[in-house]
Amino acid sequence: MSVMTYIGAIGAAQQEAMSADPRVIIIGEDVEANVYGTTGGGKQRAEQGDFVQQFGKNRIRNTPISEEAIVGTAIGAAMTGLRPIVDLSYSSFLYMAMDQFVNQAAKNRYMFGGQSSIPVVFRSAMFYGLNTGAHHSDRPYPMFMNVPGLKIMAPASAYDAKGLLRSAIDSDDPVLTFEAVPLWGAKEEVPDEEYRIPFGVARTRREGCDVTVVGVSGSLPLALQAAEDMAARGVSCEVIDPRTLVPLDTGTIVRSVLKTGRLVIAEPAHRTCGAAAEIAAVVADKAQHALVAPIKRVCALNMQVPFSPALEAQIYPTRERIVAAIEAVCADQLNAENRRVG
Amino acid sequence: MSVMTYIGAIGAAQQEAMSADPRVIIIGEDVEANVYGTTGGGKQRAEQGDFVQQFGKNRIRNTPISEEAIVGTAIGAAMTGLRPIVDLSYSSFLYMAMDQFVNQAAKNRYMFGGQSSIPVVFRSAMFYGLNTGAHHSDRPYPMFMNVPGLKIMAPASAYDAKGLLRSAIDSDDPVLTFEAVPLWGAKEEVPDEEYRIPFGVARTRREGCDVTVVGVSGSLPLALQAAEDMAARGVSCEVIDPRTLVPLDTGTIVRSVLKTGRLVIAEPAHRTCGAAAEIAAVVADKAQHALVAPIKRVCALNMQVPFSPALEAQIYPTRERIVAAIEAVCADQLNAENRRVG
Amino acid sequence: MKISEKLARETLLEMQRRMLRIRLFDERASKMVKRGYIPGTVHTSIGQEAQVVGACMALKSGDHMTGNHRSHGHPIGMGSPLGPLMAELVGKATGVCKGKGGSLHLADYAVGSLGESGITGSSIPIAVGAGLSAQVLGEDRVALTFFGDGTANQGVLYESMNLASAYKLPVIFLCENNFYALSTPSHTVTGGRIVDRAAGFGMPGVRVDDGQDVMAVYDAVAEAVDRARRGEGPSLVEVMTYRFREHSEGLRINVDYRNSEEKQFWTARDPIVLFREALIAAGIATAAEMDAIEAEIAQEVEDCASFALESPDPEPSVAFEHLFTDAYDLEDVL
Amino acid sequence: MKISEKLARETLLEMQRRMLRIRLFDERASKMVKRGYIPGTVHTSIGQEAQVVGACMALKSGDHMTGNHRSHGHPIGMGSPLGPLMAELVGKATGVCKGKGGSLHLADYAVGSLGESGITGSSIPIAVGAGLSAQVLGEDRVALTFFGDGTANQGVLYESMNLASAYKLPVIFLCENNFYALSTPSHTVTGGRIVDRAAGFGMPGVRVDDGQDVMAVYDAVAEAVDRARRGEGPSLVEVMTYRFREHSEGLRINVDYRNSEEKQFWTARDPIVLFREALIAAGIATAAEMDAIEAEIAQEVEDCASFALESPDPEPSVAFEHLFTDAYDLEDVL
Ligand SMILES: Cc1ncc(C[n+]2csc(CCOP(=O)(O)OP(=O)(O)O)c2C)c(N)n1
Ligand SMILES: Cc1ncc(C[n+]2csc(CCOP(=O)(O)OP(=O)(O)O)c2C)c(N)n1
Ligand SMILES: [Mg+2]
Ligand SMILES: [Mg+2]
Repeated sequence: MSVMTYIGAIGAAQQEAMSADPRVIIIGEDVEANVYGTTGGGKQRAEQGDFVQQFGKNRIRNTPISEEAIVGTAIGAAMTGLRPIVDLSYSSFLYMAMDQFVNQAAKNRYMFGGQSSIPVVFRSAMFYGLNTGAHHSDRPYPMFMNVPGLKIMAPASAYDAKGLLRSAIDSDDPVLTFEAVPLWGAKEEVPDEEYRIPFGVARTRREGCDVTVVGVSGSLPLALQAAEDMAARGVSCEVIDPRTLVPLDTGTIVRSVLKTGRLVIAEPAHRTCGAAAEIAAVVADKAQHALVAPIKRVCALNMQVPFSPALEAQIYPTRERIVAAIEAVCADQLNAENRRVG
Repeated sequence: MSVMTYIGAIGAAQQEAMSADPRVIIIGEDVEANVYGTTGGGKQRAEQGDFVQQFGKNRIRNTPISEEAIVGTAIGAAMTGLRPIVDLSYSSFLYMAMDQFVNQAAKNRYMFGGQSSIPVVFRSAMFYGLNTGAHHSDRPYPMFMNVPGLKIMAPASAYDAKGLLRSAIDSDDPVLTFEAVPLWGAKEEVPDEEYRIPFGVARTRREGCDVTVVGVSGSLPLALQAAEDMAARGVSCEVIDPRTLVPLDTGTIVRSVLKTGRLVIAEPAHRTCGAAAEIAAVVADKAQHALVAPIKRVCALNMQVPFSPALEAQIYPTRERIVAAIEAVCADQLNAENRRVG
Repeated sequence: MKISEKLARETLLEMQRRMLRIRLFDERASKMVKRGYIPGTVHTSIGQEAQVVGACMALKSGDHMTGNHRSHGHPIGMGSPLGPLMAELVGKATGVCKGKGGSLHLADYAVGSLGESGITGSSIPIAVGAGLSAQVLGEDRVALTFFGDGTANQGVLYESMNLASAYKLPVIFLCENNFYALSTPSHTVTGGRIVDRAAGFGMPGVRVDDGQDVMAVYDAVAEAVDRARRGEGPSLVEVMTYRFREHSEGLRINVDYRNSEEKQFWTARDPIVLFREALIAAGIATAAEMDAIEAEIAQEVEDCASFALESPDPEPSVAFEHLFTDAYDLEDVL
Repeated sequence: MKISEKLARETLLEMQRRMLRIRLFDERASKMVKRGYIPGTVHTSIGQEAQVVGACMALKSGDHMTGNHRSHGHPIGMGSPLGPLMAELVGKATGVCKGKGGSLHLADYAVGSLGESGITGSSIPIAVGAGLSAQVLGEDRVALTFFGDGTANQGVLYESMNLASAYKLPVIFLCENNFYALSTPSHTVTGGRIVDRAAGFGMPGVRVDDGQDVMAVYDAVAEAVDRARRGEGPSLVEVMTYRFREHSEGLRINVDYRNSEEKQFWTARDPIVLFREALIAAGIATAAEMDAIEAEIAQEVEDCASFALESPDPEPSVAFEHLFTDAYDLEDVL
């Protein structure tokens, strides 16, 4: 085992995949210079040089600023023999290539009756909460969840990031990654040998019996902190990280709610039609009979992102907002606990 | 009162607005030739000629096939004195201009601290269920619901289409219309005098006490038919048309569920992260205590749209699928009814 | 018309065959739409056969092609068999895309056809990607993409041209300039000439003024293909042509956006008639031989229509296949 | 450098003032980022002042401008007061966007600045829209949009150029070619020359080879503006210039993508020094007068920094304003 940062894990997964398969290439703006830190050599950089030195300019491709053409080109290349990893940098830039995502990546195989397969990974990172203003802070994964045919990963830790990215690169279908920049520096123990984490399998980060708390991406660590706070107050939270949003492991979530009877969902995307809405809707269908309290969502407010640090923090889920939501659905236990303690 | 088709109502609303305000212009591909039938003169065509004859080429603007530039140009024009109606034809073409919708239309006013207002209407029509294949059949409104700053209307009848479109053109904020082409020919009585329907006010199309059925856009008439079927079987459905998706009149829906205890939502968009998910999530929060049955969604399957008529019909909600969902949540009453009848 | 001396007789006759296939297939499809056998609508390439076939015949096996909504000619030009194409238009299980694509979304990977696109412009970068994979993998193949004059105003084309040019990819951008985008005359919405846009993106631009001359189209595209194969990068070829029919079958536009002199001028320049006469004049084939070819193709088209009509509908469950390559939970779908 | 005889002395001095404002504002902002007073990062226009000011001064009151991520120079060039700009960078209530925009998203409608854009290319069609409203409403104004050489590879630019050209809109497309997009040398990702792209879209393209010469930029843009005002349509002006600093403040790129000879060549051509010398040589102002101007601007920048730092933070509730123009239910938001 070694300790790795989330961003280091992404670089390491890319390096392993590039070494394993000559059809894997990396294409994107400024990938040669490794501006975003994921196309360097990780630990081995000193010995092996950066990705350009290791893999050559034929496989590490700087592009013009042309997101739509980059995405379309990667799709076409994937249909004809390559396995591209496209580095789109900020998730906010995905809009530029929306047509290619929806009409080509997602529909191609289906519409041509299975003739094509499209093994391509579109990496992007959500730079939110970092005072970069409205244009650079988006967390647009819910849009893509509404498009059948795209797989989506949104890891919340280094271990998951590395294992899921390897599976994504192995996949013969288009995969979008939504990385959480606020977690880029977070460290975790990671096996030294290569490993893969399957899509569609949630990770239960903490077991509990009073309330199920689902945390997506950057909201997962906050959910764990909130669970800690609540444990001190006698409320036992089960914290689940879905890890992949398409496919979504609804089974694990539903089973948990059948046990706890309560659900809080936290995520960094806007509330309306977000992943939390989907999870709430699934549970309100499959586990309604077990619910003993309202389902609470703790999402980014339905607002654009203001620049000023005096304003921005209000927009996203916080440990406190998650605690408040848990309090709201566990009012009974808390009252009982208060009586016991008081 | 006169009887009008849904598409006729749209044309009529445009004509009224163009006559009332010289700042209103129509811009889009092939709008001069009125290919899609909404820039003709409606009933008055014979007397007054088509829109080009009535309003001139300065205000009826054919464009190149350049959705991104068209949308951006309309936004810029709206910021500087015009009130454009952009005819984007198929809703499937919106993806081409995604950056302009999200990063300019939705964010501009917010990010510049209220300096701009952007009175622009983006019209598009959902041509689904008409065997046009995967590229032309999309119902992508949920994506836009996830973007704060865009208003969205999705009328299900001629009366609503006309009144909402007038309000949309009056609005100083960007509005997207999602018109249901399967309803273009549907007729309704419409007042002869000008009228406007406010955004954010649902229309209860049928009152009932056993189950609330929300029908979005083209699914609304199917919901009404299903309600009819269920009435014959002793189940009383309250059928609600939200009419606008942003703002969404959750109050009317929640109040109805507080009364009925049951909820079925039907919509033509894909299920994951759709409008139905949002409505389900709101109700599972605000009316959970009143729910006596699971919330059921009847949406387009999470699949792309196949071309063959032998395949396509399976994808969208039908009267039968809505009936089945109502049956599922009203199993108790139906059993009681069966016992009574039987 | 000058018949190229470089081309074998069989190749020349195959050109005429493919043009005839497009013509008769599209005429047939048009009838089948009107009679309700084909759902939706179709966009024919009638009148534009020389432009399509001249371009496709300049490619060789292993090369790739992407197309647009005017979609039948392209795969036919690449040599795709007619039966599965027509069955696709009708929506049958035997369709080239199993009935899931339809007229707008034909693809036949077996002949290098990577897909037509209902969304104009959307398939252009796909061809650039085929060029990129050829370059990275060191494979000797090129990719050609067809788009219209209207689509030449979509930004993705210039992003694609620039990317292909910067990387020197083996790609041919082929603009089918039929002077109109639906009801909109090109010159009213287009600044400058399309062919002149190539230079600013660092590639040659060639305009074929007589796109009804299949030899002229072939020569221009063959030169661009040679250049691409030599590793010298992409080219833009603009071909001036005309569609003889309405934008799509059944569409009625009340505005007279194409006047009758113009229509007459162009229909008098029928590419199939012109090539037939040129072949006969050059002594490549006799009138009787050409008649025989026409009869042969007419039969092929008859057969493809029968095949399509007699084929079974797809099983309903086919709607739930091909979303992903691996097995998925139908719960997630239904 | 040749000083234009058409320009009044006061205009010439105002040019130098605006260049100085940009330089000193950006130097100050850069320091404030490093010390943590400005959150996030900023992109300076240091070295590119002539290109910015030459263009803005060719506009007049009532005209519109949109810009990009290299964002402070543009509104300063349009004459926006410095205090609210700096307060915006710091995120204060007195910011020109009330603290909601930040460095990347400055806008000052009072001087015709319709907004900078963090998304490259995104604000280009906004300027076309300002041109369209001018044309439809018959108002005598033009719109100019700034974008970089890297952004010149985004499709939206060509859609916008084409639309403006087809409609003959009063728009100036101004490419700030500083030879790099972040770490990427322009020539490695660009096919052809940007200026040459104008012709294919039916508009004049002019390249200012010495973009450090504010007179040369002014002349080229003024001609494009005249043309636009005469109703003859848009122009593309490409200005060759250089950024003296890193892409954004604090960014460290480990690759040596700009060598030191190149840097030296350009920093020797400091536009502010060149113009100062030219003004003195032409007898427009004395060295002492120029010194006084420099001191005046230095004080302005001092004052704007104090104003920014002393201003209050925005009230938290400001985060919930300006989503829509009409009242909305906070329930929908929270
Ligand atoms: C992105 C997009 N915008 C608009 C359309 C609608 N549309 C289909 S074909 C067409 C005209 C295309 O003109 P051109 O590219 O010249 O091709 P042609 O039909 O003349 O062969 C239009 C506007 C579309 N399919 N996709
Ligand atoms: C759509 C989009 N893609 C990528 C970026 C990231 N980005 C910001 S500035 C920049 C380089 C821009 O280069 P250029 O247009 O030449 O302007 P310069 O910075 O040189 O002034 C890039 C790639 C972005 N902001 N928006
Ligand atoms: Mg055309
Ligand atoms: Mg640059």
